[in-house]
Amino acid sequence: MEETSIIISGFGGQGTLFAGQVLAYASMEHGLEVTWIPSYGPEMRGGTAHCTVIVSEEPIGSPLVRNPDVVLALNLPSVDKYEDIIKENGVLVANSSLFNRQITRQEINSLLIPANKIAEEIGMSRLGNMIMVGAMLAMKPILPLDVVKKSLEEHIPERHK
Amino acid sequence: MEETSIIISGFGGQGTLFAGQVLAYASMEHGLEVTWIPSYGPEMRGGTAHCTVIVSEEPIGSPLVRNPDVVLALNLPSVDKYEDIIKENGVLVANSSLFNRQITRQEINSLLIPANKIAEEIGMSRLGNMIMVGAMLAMKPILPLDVVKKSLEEHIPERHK
Amino acid sequence: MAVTGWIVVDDLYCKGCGLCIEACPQEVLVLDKERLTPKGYHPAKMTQETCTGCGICAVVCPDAAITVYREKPEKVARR
Amino acid sequence: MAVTGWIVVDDLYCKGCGLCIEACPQEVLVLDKERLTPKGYHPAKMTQETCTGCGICAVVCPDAAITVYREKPEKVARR
Amino acid sequence: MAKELLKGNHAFAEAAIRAGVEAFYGYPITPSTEFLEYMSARLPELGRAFVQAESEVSAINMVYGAACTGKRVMTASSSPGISLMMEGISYIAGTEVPAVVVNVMRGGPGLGNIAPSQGDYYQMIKGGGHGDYFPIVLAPASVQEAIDYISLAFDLADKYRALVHVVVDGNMGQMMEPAELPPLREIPDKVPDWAVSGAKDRDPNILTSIYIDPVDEEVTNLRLLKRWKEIEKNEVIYKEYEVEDAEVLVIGFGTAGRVASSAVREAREAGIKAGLLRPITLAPFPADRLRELADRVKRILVVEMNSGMMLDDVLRLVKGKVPVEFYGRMGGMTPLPDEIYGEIRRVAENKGPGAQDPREDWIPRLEKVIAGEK
Amino acid sequence: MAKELLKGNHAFAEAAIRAGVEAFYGYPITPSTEFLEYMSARLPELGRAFVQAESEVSAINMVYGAACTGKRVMTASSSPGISLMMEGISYIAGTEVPAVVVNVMRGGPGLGNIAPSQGDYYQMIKGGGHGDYFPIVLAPASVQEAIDYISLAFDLADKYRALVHVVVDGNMGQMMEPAELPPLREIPDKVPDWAVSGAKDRDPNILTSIYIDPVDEEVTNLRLLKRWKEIEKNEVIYKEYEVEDAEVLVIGFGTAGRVASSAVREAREAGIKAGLLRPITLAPFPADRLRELADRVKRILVVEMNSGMMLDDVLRLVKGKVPVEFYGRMGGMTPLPDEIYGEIRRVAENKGPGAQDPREDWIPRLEKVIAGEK
Amino acid sequence: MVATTELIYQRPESFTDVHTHYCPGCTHGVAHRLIAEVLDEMGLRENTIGVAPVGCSVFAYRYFKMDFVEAAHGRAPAMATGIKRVLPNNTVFTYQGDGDLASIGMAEIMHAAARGENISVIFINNAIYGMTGGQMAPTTLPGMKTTSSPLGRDVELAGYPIRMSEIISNLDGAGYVVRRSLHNPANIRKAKKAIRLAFETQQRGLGFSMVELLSSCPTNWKLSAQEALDFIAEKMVPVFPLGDYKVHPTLESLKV
Amino acid sequence: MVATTELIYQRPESFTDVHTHYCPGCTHGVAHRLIAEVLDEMGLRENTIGVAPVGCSVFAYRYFKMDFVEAAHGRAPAMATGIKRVLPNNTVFTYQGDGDLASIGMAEIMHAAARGENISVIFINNAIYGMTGGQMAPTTLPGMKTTSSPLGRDVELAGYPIRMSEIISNLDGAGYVVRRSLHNPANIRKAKKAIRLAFETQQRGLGFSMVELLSSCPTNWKLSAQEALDFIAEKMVPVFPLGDYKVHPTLESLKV
Ligand SMILES: Cc1ncc(C[n+]2csc(CCOP(=O)(O)OP(=O)(O)O)c2C)c(N)n1
Ligand SMILES: Cc1ncc(C[n+]2csc(CCOP(=O)(O)OP(=O)(O)O)c2C)c(N)n1
Ligand code: SF4
Ligand code: SF4
Ligand code: SF4
Ligand code: SF4
Repeated sequence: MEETSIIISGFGGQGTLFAGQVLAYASMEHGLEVTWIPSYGPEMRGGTAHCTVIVSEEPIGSPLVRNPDVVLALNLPSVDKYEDIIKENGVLVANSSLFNRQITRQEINSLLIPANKIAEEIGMSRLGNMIMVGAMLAMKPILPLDVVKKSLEEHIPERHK
Repeated sequence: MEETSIIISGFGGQGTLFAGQVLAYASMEHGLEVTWIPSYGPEMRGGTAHCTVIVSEEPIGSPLVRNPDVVLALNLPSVDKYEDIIKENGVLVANSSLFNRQITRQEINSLLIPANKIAEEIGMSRLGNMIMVGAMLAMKPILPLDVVKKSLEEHIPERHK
Repeated sequence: MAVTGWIVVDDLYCKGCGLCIEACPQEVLVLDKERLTPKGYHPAKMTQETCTGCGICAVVCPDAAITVYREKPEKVARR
Repeated sequence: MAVTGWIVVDDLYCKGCGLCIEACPQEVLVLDKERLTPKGYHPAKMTQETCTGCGICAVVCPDAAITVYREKPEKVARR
Repeated sequence: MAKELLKGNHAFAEAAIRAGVEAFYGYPITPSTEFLEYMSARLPELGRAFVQAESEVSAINMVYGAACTGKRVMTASSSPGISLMMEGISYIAGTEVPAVVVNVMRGGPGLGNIAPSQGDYYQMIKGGGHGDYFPIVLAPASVQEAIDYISLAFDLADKYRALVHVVVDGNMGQMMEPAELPPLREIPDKVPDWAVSGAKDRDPNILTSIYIDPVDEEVTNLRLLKRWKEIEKNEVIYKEYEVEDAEVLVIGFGTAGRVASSAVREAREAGIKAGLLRPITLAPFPADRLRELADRVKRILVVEMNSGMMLDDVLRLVKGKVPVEFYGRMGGMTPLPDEIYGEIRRVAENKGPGAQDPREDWIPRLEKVIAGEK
Repeated sequence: MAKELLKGNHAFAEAAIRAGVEAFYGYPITPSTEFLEYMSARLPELGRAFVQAESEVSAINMVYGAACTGKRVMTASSSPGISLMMEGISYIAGTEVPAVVVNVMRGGPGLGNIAPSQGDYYQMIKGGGHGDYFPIVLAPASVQEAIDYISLAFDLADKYRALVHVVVDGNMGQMMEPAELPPLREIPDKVPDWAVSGAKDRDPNILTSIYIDPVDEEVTNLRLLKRWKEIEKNEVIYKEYEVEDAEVLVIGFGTAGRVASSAVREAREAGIKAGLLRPITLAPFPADRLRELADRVKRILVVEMNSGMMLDDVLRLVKGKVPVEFYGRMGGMTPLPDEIYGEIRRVAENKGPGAQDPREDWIPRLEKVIAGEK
Repeated sequence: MVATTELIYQRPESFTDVHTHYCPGCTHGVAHRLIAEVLDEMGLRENTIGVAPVGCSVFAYRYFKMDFVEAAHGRAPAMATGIKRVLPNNTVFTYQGDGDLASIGMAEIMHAAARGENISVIFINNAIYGMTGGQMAPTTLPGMKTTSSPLGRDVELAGYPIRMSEIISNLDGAGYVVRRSLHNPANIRKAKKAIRLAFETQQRGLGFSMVELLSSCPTNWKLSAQEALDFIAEKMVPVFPLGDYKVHPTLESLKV
Repeated sequence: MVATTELIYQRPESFTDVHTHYCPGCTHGVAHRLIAEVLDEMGLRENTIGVAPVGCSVFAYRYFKMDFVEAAHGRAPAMATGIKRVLPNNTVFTYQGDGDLASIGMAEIMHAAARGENISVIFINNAIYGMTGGQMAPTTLPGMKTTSSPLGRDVELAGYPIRMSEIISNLDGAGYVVRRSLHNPANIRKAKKAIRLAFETQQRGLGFSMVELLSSCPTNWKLSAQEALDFIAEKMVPVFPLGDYKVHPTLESLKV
């Protein structure tokens, strides 16, 4: 498997950074090289937070990417921001709970899932972010699901259990 | 006349810097190039104060000199410090009021005068420094005496008149 | 006749912090859960007619989002 | 018999500032105009025998130049 | 120990702790704040010293004080905070006491922003403080390297009674990577003989940077300079990729150098003979190695996250043997692999002599890039 | 006006007053203190602003404030004080407001001493502050030059909304020379349109150095860089002596350059074809002129009162065309004409290739000199 | 009978139309509003130059419709001094947080007050570093948890809260120094009056003026907007007593 | 009857044999002597680390027979903090002039006191900058002529003298803060007692201690040594009242 670049983006409170960390931990456990880098700065600035995760079998040069292979967009601004820059044949997973518009780019593989709704249904309203990760893995199996599950369980903050 | 370098050195209170300034003013009035540079730093450090005056017909490069043409030594430490570095055939004028030893170097023109004593005799005890300058000019007439007199009168602080 | 007043909350500024709601002595304010401001907040809105136009909500609003009006009875000037 | 004292002024430190002279209640100190210290000051010195060894001079001396002694009468212990 | 997924600033701080740092004095500033926050939790529980100083001016002078005791001490800050430390840094250098200063660089000048940058190269390498002094400057490019070289920083500081700067950019401080931490070192209880500790059964130790007689100061300057020459001989560190047969030599440090390695790989895949020299000691600079390579390669491309600072050192050392070109991003922008790859291609094909100042050709190119990104 | 015998620091201050400085904010430090003392007497009587600040940190930020009003403002200090100004200086540069900073350099690093030095070259020229900025740096070598170039400093500051440093050493601040002061200039009462003065009948003016979005910061950095390139084109100043047929080119600035002129004269008298290039703008450096001369001369000798800082710039520009040698005194020592003359003789006879780092040959020579002076 | 509509309150003239970046419920906004209202009432907008600090209020200049400069962290009083000395007829004020004013800027504020600079200082005491994510401030309460005092401020190691108003009132150059709070309508009204008096002090050349405002930081205190106001009333006021610490005699007579 | 010789006073152990560079009659020397005497009496010489300032006392380390460091101008309290935190069992003191402590070092002294650092500060208030040749200090008296206030300190432009002891006594971290004078034997004795108490404060871990000493600068005041002492008594004491500004309860009971 060659290098895969993933951007996860959403509102401050949606756990985008955490979702990326779960993937990073899982990749490490799975013996892969990985980098995780957030958009940083005073949270209070509000707006969207995002992180970039790069997973690879070789040592990773750039922790940043211009055209990601995969984007998890947890809100509309994120869809607007990233839809156009996803790599050809890349993957876009978008959270349709927070908007209702179509994905215009055709040559990318896009999936709309009502992550918030699903999360509430299974009684874990805070885990919309992980629903998205799951959906992504289904489309692009860069990691075994159970490895990701395991790292989620190990790293989820007490208060969210 | 080519460049003449003069060092005037003595205790803090002896007016060594002022004597140098009088020479500098006079040189300027007389249409010569001149630089005056003091040993600077917190007076309170005590010890000796000295200044270097360079007089010349051409623009002056270095305001400092290693082997001066002329030295006015107002106290013993100054004689000790400068006797050896005066240029060959240079001039040393020393204030014998504050010490009694011979000048060892023979090939320089040295003059011992009891400047303090003379100054007191003529009732200007503060002007020992100028007595020395006068003596120097007698030995090395780089400036007309009256020009120096004039600049002395113009620049002497009120309280010393 | 009781003096009555009303307020206008500007969506551009309101962040739905709720301080006006806590402060209002008439308890006529709530957050509008139906609506989102352009910045993504549920803005404050009036629920009843009993606002006195006292302006306390405006005094506590950190975002100067509230404009307060009051209706005052008045005699018609004679010709 | 009056207690008597004396002081020793160390030329290495004394700067002839004269503060001890002003401070001495017995007025037994002066600057020694005859002598210059290695640093070129006229040091303080005692002029009379009436020093009580009170140590005030040492208290005011900025240069810790003064050592103060006092002579004390004393009975000879019996064998 | 096994690898853990570590956040840059936390890893740097823990690495310092493992290396035996006994005191951290600092002041919060993005993007280095987590460094201080981590220390505020860890050091007290280890019974070591932590003080959130009232300012960076105070912080560096606290460091100065602790350094005089011979204990391992450090501070960490970011660009504006580092500027406030310049007087203290010059004092530390002038007093010849060991200390480690970490600069997590951000965009400047002035308040600028909190994004990653390499714009403090001059300040850190040439001495932003007054007078003649020579800090050792380490520029790691991954969390693991940072861990390793922060330990080294303390060893070098002690070995040469020197000031050691570790410079990283905001990316490094904020990113997470798998890395391995060394075991916790024993803290040696013997005090260096020059340190202050109370003059018991020995003559007093005086630590000062004042040499009021210029003759003494000159001797001191000379001592510092000769020590620096020693350091230049002994302590140069750099990493290389594919330089053996390289025709285009890319030179970059820290994140810029790391990103460049992706671009070099891409270039090789495209059949371009590119290689990378990534200095880890920016001071002492790998001068001899660069001179050797300059005799072999056809062209050099310097990549930085500033307006061309290390570039000056490269130009000085290459002495015009081969054309040197420059590509930089500024103000908190990080160049991406495709940009650098594009530059490598361009340089590989360029047969021109190269401008007197490589920045002259670069400015219009960068303007295009910026326009393109808008 | 006729020549007067003027003391450096006083002349500099009066020159600034004649040039229309409306505010001086500073803090005492030897050897620049007379500058502040003079201002404390003159400015109030002219109804202009003088504040003895609580520190250099505060002083430079007062300067920053006044600079934002578009009025002519300055400070003067010496090495350690300048180090404390580095953050403020970077802010001034980043906000693009005009200001003049005079550094009367003394021996360092650290507290060092109060004797004349040129050890702050890096700090003043390369930017001792954080981030990418480019101060203009003027280095006069006589009281008259200082008077002339301090006036120029204000004009350049206004012309480019730039930070201008004037660097002299302690000798210059303390010496007296005959010199002529210009007449007192009218203070223009029109406010620059970018300055803050109260937003009456216009949109508010905002002056800041924060560009939180790296894209904006990069554009700002680029603007500063391009402005600098303009300055490099327009504002280079230098003096030359006997360079026409020179085989040995001596390069030195300030007092070192001035002393060198005596040595060059001596050398010429002794039949040695020596010449002197004395940069007055250290930044922008007379690069083109140096390149031309490097094509003509046989050897170059750089003379400084530091451990070899301008030397690096010379090496970068000469690109190995001719051997470059170095002679420096440090720590407050001023080289004397005979020393430099001796060096010129030596260099004139030396046919060797010259070391990679000229300082390597110089260190042992300096050690001999020091031993000899003891 | 007809009825007329009376405008009781509207957004001040001295504000721009920009949505602030402050967190919901943060009383930085209230402090901003009061300043704007006072400058409106005194008709000073076009004459005023503001000095923004480094802190959450770093962008204050976006929200006030007047000339503004952005100071280095802690140096606002020095910058304001530099401005006021060359523009004595302009109204100059600084707006500073507690890290800015009481920590890194301690020397600058003390000396501006000692010099009696005719500037007005609005000092936002929220007991924490907001912008950088909640580190300890000199004003942090004993035992209070912050990101740089994770176990709560240990006074043995990290020292005690600094009461700036009390301290600055010791300086002869200070003309008006008071502490107010923003935690409820009554106190907000008092705060506004104080801000008015601070600017009156400057107008009359009575020296340095400072209004310390106890302010909330819901985000870093990890409280709701309303809980944060209660925290001020219950926890902060006891440590930072509200009151007048220095009032120039001329002001006492003043009716505003 | 025989008589025995009693040694009433001799130069303290804690002094070296070096002639000081201070001007004749400068009471820096008295302050030095008192510190040395106290350290002798407490047997602390071998345990003490001194921090010299930048000022006339820059060379203090030449005169004390103990470990010493030389701080940057104004930063002695920060440097002392850095030392004390890693060597808590050593006695650490700073010696600072009024320019050093009250001007450039204002932030460092205030925060060292606020943190309750267990260090002792000897603060020499001579109302002027001695080392640099007599410029105005924050403590310069109104109307007093200095080389940077040639017409006398104009309080309108240059502000008012700062009374550091009063100010620092407001900080909860301070355990002992007093002002004494060196102008006559009685006051010198009181000053010594205060210095003793400052070091006792540190020994007992009672927090920050500072002794402010009114001291003479004959050279820059342009007075004789004795006139300078009279100047302290007549001109300085009224502006800087002698007294105890903060005394930790534990100390009151202490007999020294
Ligand atoms: C020299 C310098 N040091 C540190 C910082 C980082 N910094 C920015 S704001 C701030 C403190 C903010 O706290 P405060 O002043 O209380 O204002 P608030 O954000 O709470 O309103 C710090 C430490 C900086 N920008 N510059
Ligand atoms: C950063 C810095 N600024 C200024 C100076 C110059 N300087 C040395 S001592 C001093 C003030 C001395 O006055 P004070 O602290 O009152 O001590 P005193 O000499 O009166 O004993 C100054 C301004 C310096 N050395 N470093
Ligand atoms: S007080 Fe001390 S220094 Fe002064 S004269 Fe007396 S002994 Fe000498
Ligand atoms: S001990 Fe007392 S009496 Fe004797 S000299 Fe000293 S002060 Fe005078
Ligand atoms: S972080 Fe705190 S102070 Fe800053 S805006 Fe948010 S609530 Fe206000
Ligand atoms: S200058 Fe003043 S303070 Fe300094 S040593 Fe002389 S008298 Fe004392």
